Amino acid sequence: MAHDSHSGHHIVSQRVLITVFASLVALTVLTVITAQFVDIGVLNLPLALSIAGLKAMLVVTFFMALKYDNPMNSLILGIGVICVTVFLVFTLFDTAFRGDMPNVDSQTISDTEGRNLNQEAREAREESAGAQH
Amino acid sequence: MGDKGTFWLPESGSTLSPGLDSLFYFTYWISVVIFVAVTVAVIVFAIKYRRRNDSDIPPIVHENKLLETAWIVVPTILVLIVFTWGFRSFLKLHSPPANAYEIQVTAKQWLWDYTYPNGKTSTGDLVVPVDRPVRLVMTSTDVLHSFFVPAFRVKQDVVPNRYSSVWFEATGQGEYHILCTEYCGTQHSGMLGSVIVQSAEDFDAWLQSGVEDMAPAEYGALLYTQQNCNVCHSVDGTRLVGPTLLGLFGRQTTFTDGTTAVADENYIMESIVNPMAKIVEGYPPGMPTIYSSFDSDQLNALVAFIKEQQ
Amino acid sequence: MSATQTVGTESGRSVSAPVNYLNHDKSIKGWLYTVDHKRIGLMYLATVSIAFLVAGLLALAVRTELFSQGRTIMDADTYNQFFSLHGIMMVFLFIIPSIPAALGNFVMPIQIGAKDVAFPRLNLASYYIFVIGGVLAVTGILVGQIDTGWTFYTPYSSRLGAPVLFLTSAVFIAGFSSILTGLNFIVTIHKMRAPGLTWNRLPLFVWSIYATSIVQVLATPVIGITMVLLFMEKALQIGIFDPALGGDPVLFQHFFWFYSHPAVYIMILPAFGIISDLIGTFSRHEVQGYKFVALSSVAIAFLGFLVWGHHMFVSGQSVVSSIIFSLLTYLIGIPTGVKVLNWVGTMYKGSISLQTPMLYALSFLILFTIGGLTGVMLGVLSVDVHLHDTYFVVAHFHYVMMGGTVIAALGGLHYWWPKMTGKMYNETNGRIAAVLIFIGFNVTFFTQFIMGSKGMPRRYYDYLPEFEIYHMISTIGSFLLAIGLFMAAGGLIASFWRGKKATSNPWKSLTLEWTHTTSPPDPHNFHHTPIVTRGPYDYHLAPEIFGEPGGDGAVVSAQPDTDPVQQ
Amino acid sequence: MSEAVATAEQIHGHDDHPAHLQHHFVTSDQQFEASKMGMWLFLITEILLFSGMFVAYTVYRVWHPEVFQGVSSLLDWRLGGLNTIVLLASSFTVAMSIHFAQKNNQKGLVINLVITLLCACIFLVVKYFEYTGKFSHGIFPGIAYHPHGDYAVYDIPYAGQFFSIYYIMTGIHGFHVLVGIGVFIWITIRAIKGDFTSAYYTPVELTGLYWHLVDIIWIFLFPLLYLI
Repeated sequence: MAHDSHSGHHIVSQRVLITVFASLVALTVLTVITAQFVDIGVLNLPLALSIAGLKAMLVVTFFMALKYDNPMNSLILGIGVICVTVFLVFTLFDTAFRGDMPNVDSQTISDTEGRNLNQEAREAREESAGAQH
Repeated sequence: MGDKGTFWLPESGSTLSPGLDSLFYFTYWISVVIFVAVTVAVIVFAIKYRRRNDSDIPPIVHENKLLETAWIVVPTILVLIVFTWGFRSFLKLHSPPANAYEIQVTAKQWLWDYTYPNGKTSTGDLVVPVDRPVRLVMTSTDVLHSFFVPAFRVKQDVVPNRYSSVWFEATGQGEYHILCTEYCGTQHSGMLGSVIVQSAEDFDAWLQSGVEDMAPAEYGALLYTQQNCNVCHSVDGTRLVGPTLLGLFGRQTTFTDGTTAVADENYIMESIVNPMAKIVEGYPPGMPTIYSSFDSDQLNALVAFIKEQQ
Repeated sequence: MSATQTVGTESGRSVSAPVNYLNHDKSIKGWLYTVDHKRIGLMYLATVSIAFLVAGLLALAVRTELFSQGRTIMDADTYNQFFSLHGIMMVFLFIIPSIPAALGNFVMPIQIGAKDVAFPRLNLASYYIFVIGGVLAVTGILVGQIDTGWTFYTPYSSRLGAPVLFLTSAVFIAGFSSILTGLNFIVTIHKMRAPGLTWNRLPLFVWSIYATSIVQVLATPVIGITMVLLFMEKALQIGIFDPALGGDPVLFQHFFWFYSHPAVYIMILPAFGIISDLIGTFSRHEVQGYKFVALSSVAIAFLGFLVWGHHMFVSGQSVVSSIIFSLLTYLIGIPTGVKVLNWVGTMYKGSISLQTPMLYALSFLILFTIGGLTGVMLGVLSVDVHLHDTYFVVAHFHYVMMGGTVIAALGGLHYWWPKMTGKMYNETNGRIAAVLIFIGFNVTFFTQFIMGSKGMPRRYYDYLPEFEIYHMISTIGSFLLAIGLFMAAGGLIASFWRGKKATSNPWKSLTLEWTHTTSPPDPHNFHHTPIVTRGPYDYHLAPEIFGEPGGDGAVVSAQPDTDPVQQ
Repeated sequence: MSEAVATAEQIHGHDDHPAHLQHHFVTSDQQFEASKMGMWLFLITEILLFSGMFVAYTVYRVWHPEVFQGVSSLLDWRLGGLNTIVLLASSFTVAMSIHFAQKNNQKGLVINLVITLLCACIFLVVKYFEYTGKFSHGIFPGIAYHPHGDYAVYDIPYAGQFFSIYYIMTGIHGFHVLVGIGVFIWITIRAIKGDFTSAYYTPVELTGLYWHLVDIIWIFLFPLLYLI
């Protein structure tokens, strides 16, 4: 067979697993502290996401043993991640650049369905006039 | 209106049409050339190289690198030309002149409402001046619709809770179709209207005119088409979404709750203003409540019109 | 050809009715619980044929209604439901599973020299999940009126009653089946190839199934989550897609087309594979630019994820977005165009036999070229503004989906029919049907290009008087097309009783399903795993097939239509 | 192909087939690799399934950043943090159980699987208390969002969207945890019966991969929903 690879059977040592677990817990604590108690303005979001990304990398590399696995599986994961990125970025090409028109004020919206919209939804719509733009 | 267009395209009625038509025909003729080349090759090869002997093994043909490269390079250049051209005219479609005359459009199932800057409104027929850029600011009250005037080559989805816009400058007086091209329910194909292009003077006169001097039944007939009553209620006895108006006045009508009534003026008025009050047996409770805002003149006119349908 | 010889002798000599996958276990249970990819393929074939028949009859009803202005045979609500159901069933229950799940399941494992797919039980599970999806869809249809079109645009769809819940669940579940099939095929192609069957010796059908599977795995989950969100929008009013609740209907369109544009490649890529195999076989020529045709399928699969916004040029998405999507759309046009050149080039100086499958392949070349070129026209930003949501678009995607995929599927079905059933269909009937389908199809849909560009919107129950003549011609064409399709189906079905027994290799093809298995194949495909020593279209290296000196041409008779097992 | 006399069976031999090897595979390794690749492919479909919700989250966050920042403080980061640690721990024990399976350590394998199972249950219990706590304050998804009492100040536009996304994301994630629990019960029973050895532990490996993905999804959900 073309793929008689034994790479899938690599045994990850206990020490590595414990170290990774400890780092993951440490990173969790770090992300809570930086997000809840340190205000660095617009940087909070990218920082939290970077920490999450780092944690995910650790899990993928060691717990899921991708480091020792058939590279094909890394490629599969990579393609999946690229696809998600494309989905996100290309949708944002639209939603983030739409604002050439102001939004409708809610008076023009009549509920032809006769649906029982409760008060907060109505307010939400009114707010949309200002907020969405 | 008639069929004044070319074989492929409808008549041209706006300043946007000629540019777009030449782009259409440019891509069209390139496509024709490519298509003919492929088809001729297929037919010629199929005849010329047909199998003559069952154990025939043809010689190996090495790929013609030059031909392949050409087949990649030439189409690439062509599509880049087409893209750039389309891109520029697309921007034009999205850049209304600053001095454009602005009309508000509201789409609902299944009609178009227009409000002019001076507060005048119309339904179905959009009256615009010739040789003057007009910008429509559109929204919908229910589901998605799409505003399409084939002769002007413009189309734009109309989205609830959001404004979208479209602009055009009509080049000739006349009447052009407005079609809805985003599926919106039962009478999607009946959601029609017309753009009526008038000279600047006629348009101004129309804008100032009232409806006071019309006879009630005449005004009612106008409302019947303008408000798209005709989409759901025929006057010739045909069964549409709602009951026909033919012979309605004085008819004994049975409702879904089992009661009956003779259709008189009050019943008709109630049915327009509060359509859910009595539902005629065998018909869905589908009439929109948007007509509750009719004033007494309009209601009288409609009742007078319906009375005449015998 | 020793392996072929082995198969022929071992399975056929001593017994009068040799064991094959059809006759080794004839019980109902033997079919319902089977994990044999060939039987599962046939079960898929039967199921999608039913879907095709129903959806096709709906199309005929729609065309009949449009024959004249105003009411012809049904009212507006019925018409709207009919065109919606036609679209939903054709897309989700027929075209998407047709070639990959039916023909792919049967042919692909044999073409790569495997005994079965990598996960046979998962394969059976996929089939039953698909059936559940189909049953749910039918339930939704019976429960109530679905008239959203196959695109389910919000807020129209999210305000519809209970039936939309059934339909979204059905699409979600059918999608799950599609994911599992794709996953199964990718692993099969990676891990189960016979010794010597390197990537550049894979038949192009396998390549195209591989590319299709990638799209199935990557795109289908998104329609899944879209359907979940649409379900929630209806059930809990979550306000993501419904503008009345603060949601954004255009966002729904992004979600929908992120799946549904790649889904177009799920539909058309397998057709590319079939056409490559057919043109190679019936021209007896190596497919020109084999590597390009193979790799461009995979490239198209990935590029297909970058262009979904070209369905939304007039939806109200940002101008920036439209421009980016338009440019990327052209990138995908170029490799597709080169494929057409390669197919035509394959015929050059070949030895062309115009048997039924080849007639379908040639139809495909012509129809798909029209479909592709009109696609380029629709990709032009400003021209699309005029053509969007008109019959021009309807005609375009029917040229691609029907003129492309369905025609290719018919070609493939005729090509592999002897292998699947062991019977030859009537060649004359097959050819007449192919020609009739070609004519009927063009009459039906070419007129739609004309009325579309003149401004006839799609999904219209009624229309303006100037379009009546086009609609009449189109409806007449659709009946011609239907006659052709029934003739083709009749010819295939009649072969069960009247067809001659098929030889193991009636077309003298070089791929493993022809050279190394009987017709129909053994339950385990091969008695011994074949070892592959040449490419799939190396006709010049296969003198044994054509009875030239040095080969044992007697193994496979030089005359088609004779019984292989009696040799 | 006249020279192609040899067949794959002759190369690989046909005799010593272990019990777990299915007939259509030639070697155990081929079967293991195929299963693992299949699992990875399944995992990316899961990633793409969640991607839709992440896109919805991003789009609405870009449109209404202040709303999302404001109402995310309604979620208790302590409970979210606790659940994060619980899931990380379970991921760790799954990795350990595979480690022990590879070393033929039956006891280590079972103990670690049981701990994983417990962690998964703890996660759902915490989630249950979070949900009921929110419900009691009228914090529901979408149109039903109507906080009262102390939370009435959070009755702001688009908060309903945030909680729609919150409930759907954590709900589907919770469903995955539930499925994971079911699979772990099955795996643990098989492990106790001694089905797994260093030569064959594919189900443990595959379940582990699935479980790690569930963990990774949560790693992203936690900061996005609870923290920022």
